Amino acid sequence: MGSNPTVEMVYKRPDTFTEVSTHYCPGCTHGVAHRLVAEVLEEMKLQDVTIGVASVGCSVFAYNYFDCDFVEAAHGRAPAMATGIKRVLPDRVVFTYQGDGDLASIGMAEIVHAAARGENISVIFINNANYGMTGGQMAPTTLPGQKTTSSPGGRDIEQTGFPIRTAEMLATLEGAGYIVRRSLHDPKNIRKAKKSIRLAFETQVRGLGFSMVELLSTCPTNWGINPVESLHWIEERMIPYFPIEDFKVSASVSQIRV
Amino acid sequence: MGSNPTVEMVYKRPDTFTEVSTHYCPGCTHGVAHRLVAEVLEEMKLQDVTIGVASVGCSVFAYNYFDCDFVEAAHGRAPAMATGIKRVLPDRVVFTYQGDGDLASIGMAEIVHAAARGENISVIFINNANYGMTGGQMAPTTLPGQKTTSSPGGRDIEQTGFPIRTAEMLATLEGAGYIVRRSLHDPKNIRKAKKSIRLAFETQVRGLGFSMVELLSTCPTNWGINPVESLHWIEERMIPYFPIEDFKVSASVSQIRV
Amino acid sequence: MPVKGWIEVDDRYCKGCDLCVYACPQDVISLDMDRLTPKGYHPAYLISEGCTGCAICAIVCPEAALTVYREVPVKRRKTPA
Amino acid sequence: MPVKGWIEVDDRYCKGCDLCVYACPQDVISLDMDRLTPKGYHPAYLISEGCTGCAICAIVCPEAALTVYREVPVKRRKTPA
Amino acid sequence: MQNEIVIAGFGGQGVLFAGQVLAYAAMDSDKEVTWIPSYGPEMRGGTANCTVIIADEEIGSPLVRNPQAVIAMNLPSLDKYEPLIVEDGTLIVNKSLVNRSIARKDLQSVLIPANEMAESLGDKRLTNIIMVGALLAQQPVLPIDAVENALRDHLPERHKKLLPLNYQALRAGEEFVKKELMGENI
Amino acid sequence: MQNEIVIAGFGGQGVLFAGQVLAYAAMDSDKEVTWIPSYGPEMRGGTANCTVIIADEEIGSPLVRNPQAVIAMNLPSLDKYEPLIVEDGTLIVNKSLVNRSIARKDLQSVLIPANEMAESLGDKRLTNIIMVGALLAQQPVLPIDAVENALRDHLPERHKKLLPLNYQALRAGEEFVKKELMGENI
Amino acid sequence: MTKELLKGNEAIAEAAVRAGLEAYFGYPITPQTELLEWLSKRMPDLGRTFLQAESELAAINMVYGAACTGARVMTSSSSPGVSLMMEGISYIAGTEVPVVLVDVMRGGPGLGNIAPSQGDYNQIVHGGGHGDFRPIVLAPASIQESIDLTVEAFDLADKYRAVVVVLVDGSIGQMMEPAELPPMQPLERRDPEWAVNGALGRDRRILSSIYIDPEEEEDINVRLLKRWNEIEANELRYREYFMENAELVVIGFGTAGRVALSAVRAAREEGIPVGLLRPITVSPFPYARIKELTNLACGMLVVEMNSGQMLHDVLTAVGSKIPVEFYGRMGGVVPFPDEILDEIKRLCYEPVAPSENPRTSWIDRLEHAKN
Amino acid sequence: MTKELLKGNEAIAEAAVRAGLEAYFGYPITPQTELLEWLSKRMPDLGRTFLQAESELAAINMVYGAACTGARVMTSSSSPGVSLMMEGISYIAGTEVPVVLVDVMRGGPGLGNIAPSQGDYNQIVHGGGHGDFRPIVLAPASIQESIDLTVEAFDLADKYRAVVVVLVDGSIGQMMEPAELPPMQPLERRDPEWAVNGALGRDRRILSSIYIDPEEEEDINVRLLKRWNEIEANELRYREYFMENAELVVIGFGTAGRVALSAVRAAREEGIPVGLLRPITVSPFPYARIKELTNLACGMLVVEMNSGQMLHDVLTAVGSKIPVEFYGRMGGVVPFPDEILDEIKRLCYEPVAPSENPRTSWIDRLEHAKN
Ligand SMILES: Cc1ncc(C[n+]2csc(CCOP(=O)(O)OP(=O)(O)O)c2C)c(N)n1
Ligand SMILES: Cc1ncc(C[n+]2csc(CCOP(=O)(O)OP(=O)(O)O)c2C)c(N)n1
Ligand code: SF4
Ligand code: SF4
Ligand code: SF4
Ligand code: SF4
Repeated sequence: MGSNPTVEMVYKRPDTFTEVSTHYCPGCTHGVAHRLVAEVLEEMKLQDVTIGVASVGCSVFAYNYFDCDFVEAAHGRAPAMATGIKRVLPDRVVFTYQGDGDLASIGMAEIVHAAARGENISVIFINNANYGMTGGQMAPTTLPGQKTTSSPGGRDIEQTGFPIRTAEMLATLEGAGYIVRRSLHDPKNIRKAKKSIRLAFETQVRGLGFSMVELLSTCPTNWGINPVESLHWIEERMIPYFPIEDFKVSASVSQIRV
Repeated sequence: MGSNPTVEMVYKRPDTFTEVSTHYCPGCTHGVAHRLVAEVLEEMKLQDVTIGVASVGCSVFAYNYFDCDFVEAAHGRAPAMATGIKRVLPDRVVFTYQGDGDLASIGMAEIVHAAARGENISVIFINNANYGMTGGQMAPTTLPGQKTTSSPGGRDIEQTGFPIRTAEMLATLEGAGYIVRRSLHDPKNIRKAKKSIRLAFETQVRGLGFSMVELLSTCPTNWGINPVESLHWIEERMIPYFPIEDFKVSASVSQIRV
Repeated sequence: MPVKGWIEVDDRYCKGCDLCVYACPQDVISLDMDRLTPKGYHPAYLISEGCTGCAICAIVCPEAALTVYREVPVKRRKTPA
Repeated sequence: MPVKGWIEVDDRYCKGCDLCVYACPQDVISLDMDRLTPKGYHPAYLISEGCTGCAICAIVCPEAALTVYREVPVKRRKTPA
Repeated sequence: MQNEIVIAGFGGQGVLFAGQVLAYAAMDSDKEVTWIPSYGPEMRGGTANCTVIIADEEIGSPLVRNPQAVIAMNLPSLDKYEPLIVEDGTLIVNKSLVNRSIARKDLQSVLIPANEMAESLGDKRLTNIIMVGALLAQQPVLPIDAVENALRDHLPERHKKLLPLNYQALRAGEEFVKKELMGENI
Repeated sequence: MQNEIVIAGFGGQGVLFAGQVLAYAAMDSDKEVTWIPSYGPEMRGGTANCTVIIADEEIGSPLVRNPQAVIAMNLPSLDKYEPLIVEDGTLIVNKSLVNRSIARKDLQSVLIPANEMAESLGDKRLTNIIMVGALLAQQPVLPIDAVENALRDHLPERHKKLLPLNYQALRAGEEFVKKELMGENI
Repeated sequence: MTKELLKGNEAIAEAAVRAGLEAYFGYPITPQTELLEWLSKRMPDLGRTFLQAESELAAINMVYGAACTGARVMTSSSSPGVSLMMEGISYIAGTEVPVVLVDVMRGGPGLGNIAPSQGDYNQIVHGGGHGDFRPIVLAPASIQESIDLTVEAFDLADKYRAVVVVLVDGSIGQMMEPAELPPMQPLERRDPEWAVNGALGRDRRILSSIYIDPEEEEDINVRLLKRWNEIEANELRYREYFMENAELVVIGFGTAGRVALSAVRAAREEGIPVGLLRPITVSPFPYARIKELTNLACGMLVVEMNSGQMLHDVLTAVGSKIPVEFYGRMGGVVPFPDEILDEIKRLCYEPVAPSENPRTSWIDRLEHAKN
Repeated sequence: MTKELLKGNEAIAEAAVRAGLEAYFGYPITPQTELLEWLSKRMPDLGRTFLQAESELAAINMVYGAACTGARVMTSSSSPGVSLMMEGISYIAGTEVPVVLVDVMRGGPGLGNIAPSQGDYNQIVHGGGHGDFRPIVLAPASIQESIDLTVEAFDLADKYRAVVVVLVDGSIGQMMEPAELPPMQPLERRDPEWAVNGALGRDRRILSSIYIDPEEEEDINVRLLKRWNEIEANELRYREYFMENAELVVIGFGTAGRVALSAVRAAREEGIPVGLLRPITVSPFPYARIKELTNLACGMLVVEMNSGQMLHDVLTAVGSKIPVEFYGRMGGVVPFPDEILDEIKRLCYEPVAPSENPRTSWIDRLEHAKN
């Protein structure tokens, strides 16, 4: 039995991306996170109603890559800025894209209160266990013993405590509708991550409150290992401390089928 | 069988208190919290090695009442200031005394990070469901529907979310050695509260990490009811939302016998 | 026969908040409507016999205004039968 | 006979990070050491037959530099027996 | 021409409202007026003062060191303000809470048992208005009916039923002083 | 008297270290010296430049618009700096990564196949030192042995074993230029 | 046109509402709190946005976000809270979006107290926030002026895409005066060509304060400076009293200005030829007018409720042409008219050396007066 | 005495260590980060306190607390981070405890960029933080000076119980120069009479910035002002170059000052009679010396890496006596010597009207130059 084949395009760069090459280091999974958000915006046709809030970190230039309206927040204040936008434009979709220094260190008060208020925004939270942009200093997510440029002897938990499990902590707040942790270290997990980003935006579109997807992401440059080794580092070092789980899926969010 | 009686003093004002009348409104249980801390400092003979950190709130003048060294922090920053002191004087006992606006609103980042670092300080956290000093505005702890001067229609959870259960949230952090909630609304609970304050200081003295006692406290003036009714209000309104529980008692802390 | 006790109220601190009055299990504390403290409050005082020196009033007092005393019977050594 | 597929790599975006190379289940992607992209990287390329168009490379690509194609056999309508 | 009135007492005596009533009356009489609560160290409770300035031209400072008239609702207020009043100024004292006579002889002063009068009118809360009535009798900075209208228009809703009583209080204060001036209150 | 040298290339070519070696040598020869990496828009990767100024008197600006000498490690650097060099200035170009000749005729310029030479010495990382040697031959801002001592004293520990090779590289660069000047490199 | 007896904080809040305030974000602080409390009732009643932020830091960044949508937005605070807004204000200025900030100043530094002060002049007019930008600063001295300038603040903010500060002290916040409120402006949804509100049917827009290329950042700075020159040319406001043939000129803004008015009036009644200049915009500052006055007057007296912050600007304008003296009260103390009157008299009788630093001599006098 | 080739940020950090730094609290930010990184290794090795704070806000309040114990403490940041410290700085000033702050300035406003700038001059010298207080501000122009002034900063902070700021721009932070580090000072535990460190065998002590009674707060303000007069009298520092018979005086601090030096030297070589004044303390500011110079020179040129912030202070000193012109680059652009040389020449040939605002003409020239 023969068959004369036709060609199908299995994957193409989403239209919600601009034709700009990113400034990210080769193999940095910030790029994967960007792509997933772009794909979700495209699938949900949200491009024209979405306002992104870039934060201060390596993703500071995120606004260059997404083909939708964008603002750039002060370090750590993206949730406050997003709140200001969402409150005056409740029918728009507002998301922040923040690193772990931005969200879990300087911006801790703003993220906790945005979640507590049940602020109807979506947060993409990149956990790469260090401050990338400034050259790899210790972050609240840096692992015990991990060497960084500001913990040259390795993170000393006696002096600086244990890493903060942000998703777990925020999940204790009533206002949170959807809070999960995902990872970008292999295709299976990337697929899961995309599904969760989709759910986060669905949560917002349905007005079901605060949503956040924490993504374990690589920083080959500052980790000092190559991009492929970095994926293993996530799997072997990060995931044991930062489990890939759903921490808060409110009753109404759990109804959503995508 | 007769007996010729002698006189015993069952209770007297602790020496760790100065001979200054407080500025608190009549019946405000800030005073009870002060007394308990003073009693614990006396029992543990810590007066000479203790440095208190007052915060900005009705307790802003706390330094007038305790007969030990004291500093006055900026609004919300008491944990940071206490950290600065404790790091250079690790053998001193350092405690902060903060209201719910101070600790759970503007000071959220500082308290979360002090707890996450396992900063070896003790925090007395007064939860009176509003901002007392500035005239009874809404606090992160204000109950749903509760009328305050900045939520005249009653706290609208749609707009401002649910109250933050601070103790529960901070208990998710590794660095926390001892975190409990107590209440000051009746003798039994006051006794429990004192025991917990004692434990908090014991935790610090033994270097077992961050300790915090959240205390449900009255604000008759801004609640607009008399001191006695205020006690009932704690029992009937606050406790159902803010349960009196131990949220974190680390293994080593649970060994402590007082 | 119950233990005998009594309280002293320090007028410099008492603010007549009523908490001790409400807490006293023997109902022997009241606010003195005929007196004003230097700060202008009606202070608490012991209205009658019956205080057992349980110090519950002191435990609830926000101003540490109370001192509580109690008579303790001195046990006599039993004489052998 | 497995489905036939192929990829296109956009040199404007590819940074030669090796992630697709490592991810490709068929091991048919490699970095082209003889070519440099405008940004100065060795871009990925399809080294041989055997790509199934599974698009796993595209899923891991941080730069959205890949387009993936596949041949689909057109099913012929069954003729009644 | 400018009138400066300080009303002082402790919280709960209606000091601030008494001042506002004067301010409303002045406004309705097309005068320039300022009302300002005075700042003291204490953040709550304790003493409560306000300064009301009534003038024909733009008012500069809302506060003055030496007011022309003072209503002292209690002893501390009397002690604080008696020395500050301008020479030959006016001083209205709530006799009910003051156990001393007035030291300065230059002042036009009245001691009035406002608490007792208020209670005899049936409501302690009228004390402040009685004092205002007395002030206006002693120093007619404003026509008394302007103050009546101010009360009518600005008494908090929940107290509207007390309006007639307030009128009475105002007149009572006025009467008392008039009699006093005629030397009848002996 | 002041010498201004710009060393430009892309990250990984040892541009910043080459500049520091000159700076150390200058310091050890009791000269005034400044070393400054130049700021570009890009926060990481891409091009890397530094400016070294060597002088006898206190140095003012650590940056100059028109340097006296430039070491261009790649084409973009050549394109950027060739026009900026002072008249009759010095230009050392890494021929290995440059496919064009030098446009300006006034310059004292050398094209040197540094990559190939480095590889023939057995280590690509020596390219930068070869270029330094060439510069010193072309414009003797510092005695070459001062640079050798600088290498000896300041080569990062982990590279100490490469010291002899670095000496060779320095001399190789110097030799190449000397020959060039004598027209021998044909 | 009916006047009402209005409290400063509430008058400013209601004026903002009527000027079309769409969103307010703020945090309680004495002596500004009544403003927030008023809006906590008013805004929801009107279906507009009121949100008590978790801090001033959050408030200024919420306002920043809301402003990026083109909405009319405002926040308010008092000195310590305003200090926390400095980074945000710099971002807003760098992003060129319109924001109105009300600062009801209190005594400092630090926690200080809650009494009226003008100690934020420098922070607001000159220094606050990193980088080169200048906010427009309006300094009303009465409740009516507070209302009028609040309304104007929004128009100026929109016109120049700038931060506009309404700078008052605690006594104006707490004081009551008869004043007339403006009519309610209908809310129209603004969509300025720069607003970020969803790229529906248009190219996407970006609002940010990053210009990673210094040359580009410099262009922005130049644009801001040229806009500032326009502002200086068009928006200068001040008021003069008794200036005809004045030989001594008193200069003061806000409450200090109106206290000075009492003193100047009293002095005139005694036949002393003194006038008053009250800057209404302290930024832009009436440099030119003050320079002019140096040709008419033979001396100046600057009065402030701080240690002489505006004094610096007056000195810049005066140069060394005529002597300038200073009288200030600090830490929450409001001067009485008689203090200023005494200063005026002193200046008329004892001559002052233009050279010496006015602050030094003042401090001696003040200390002497206090003991 | 051996010199080493040192990078600015690291030199400052090591100088602080040797000056007896007991505790450092800070947060990463370019172009200051190497300073923090250096201390993250050094301090623990020496058994001293290094802590990376969760933010600049936390850092300044940690430093505040540590300073209250009498310890030698420091924090450092760059422009946006420094803006976040304003409330804390005001508290520290109001509490009168010694703190050293290093500000490595970058281009702004807002997020701006990471290139060198002097845009924080106003925020640090004049305005930052509410209330009346003045920090001592040291502005080194070389690595050696950065080291020496950092050491001095600690002594000045202790001496005056004040905030001392070491104000440099990113290029000084990144540059390397030969310099000599001071010897290691032994750490002695300080116990000044005001320090809060446990009331063992003494009466308790309180450190706070509240003075709820305005009169009392005013007394504090007076005390701070009198202390400031002392500082102005004792701690003024500046350096002059080629000043003999200079007809034109160039004024610039930090990097702008040393770039100007190149230009002035070049001008002198061409026989142009120009000198340079480089303020080393920008607060206190050399008002008197500049006033003096107006008697010798016939014109001044202020050079800054901002829009003319120090210019304001120079104008205050000069009055209208001689013309003052301005040349600045902004947003992270560092001027080259030739730009300043051109300005010097222009001033020698075309005369300038003293009246006009120097900023306006400069902006026109700059714009013209850029296009
Ligand atoms: C107020 C302020 N403080 C500090 C900085 C410097 N800074 C820029 S990015 C960054 C950390 C970014 O790390 P993270 O949020 O983890 O994002 P990543 O770069 O790792 O993606 C810091 C501290 C700043 N720009 N502003
Ligand atoms: C930066 C700053 N913002 C706001 C204030 C005003 N303020 C003083 S106390 C207070 C709230 C206190 O409430 P809480 O912490 O609950 O303590 P309580 O008075 O209820 O005991 C506020 C907002 C301030 N002093 N500083
Ligand atoms: S520094 Fe790290 S996080 Fe930043 S772009 Fe490079 S790899 Fe990614
Ligand atoms: S206002 Fe409330 S919290 Fe404050 S003292 Fe009074 S009762 Fe206590
Ligand atoms: S509880 Fe204390 S303060 Fe209250 S009435 Fe009793 S004695 Fe007085
Ligand atoms: S994953 Fe993408 S960027 Fe990386 S090599 Fe493959 S195609 Fe290039």
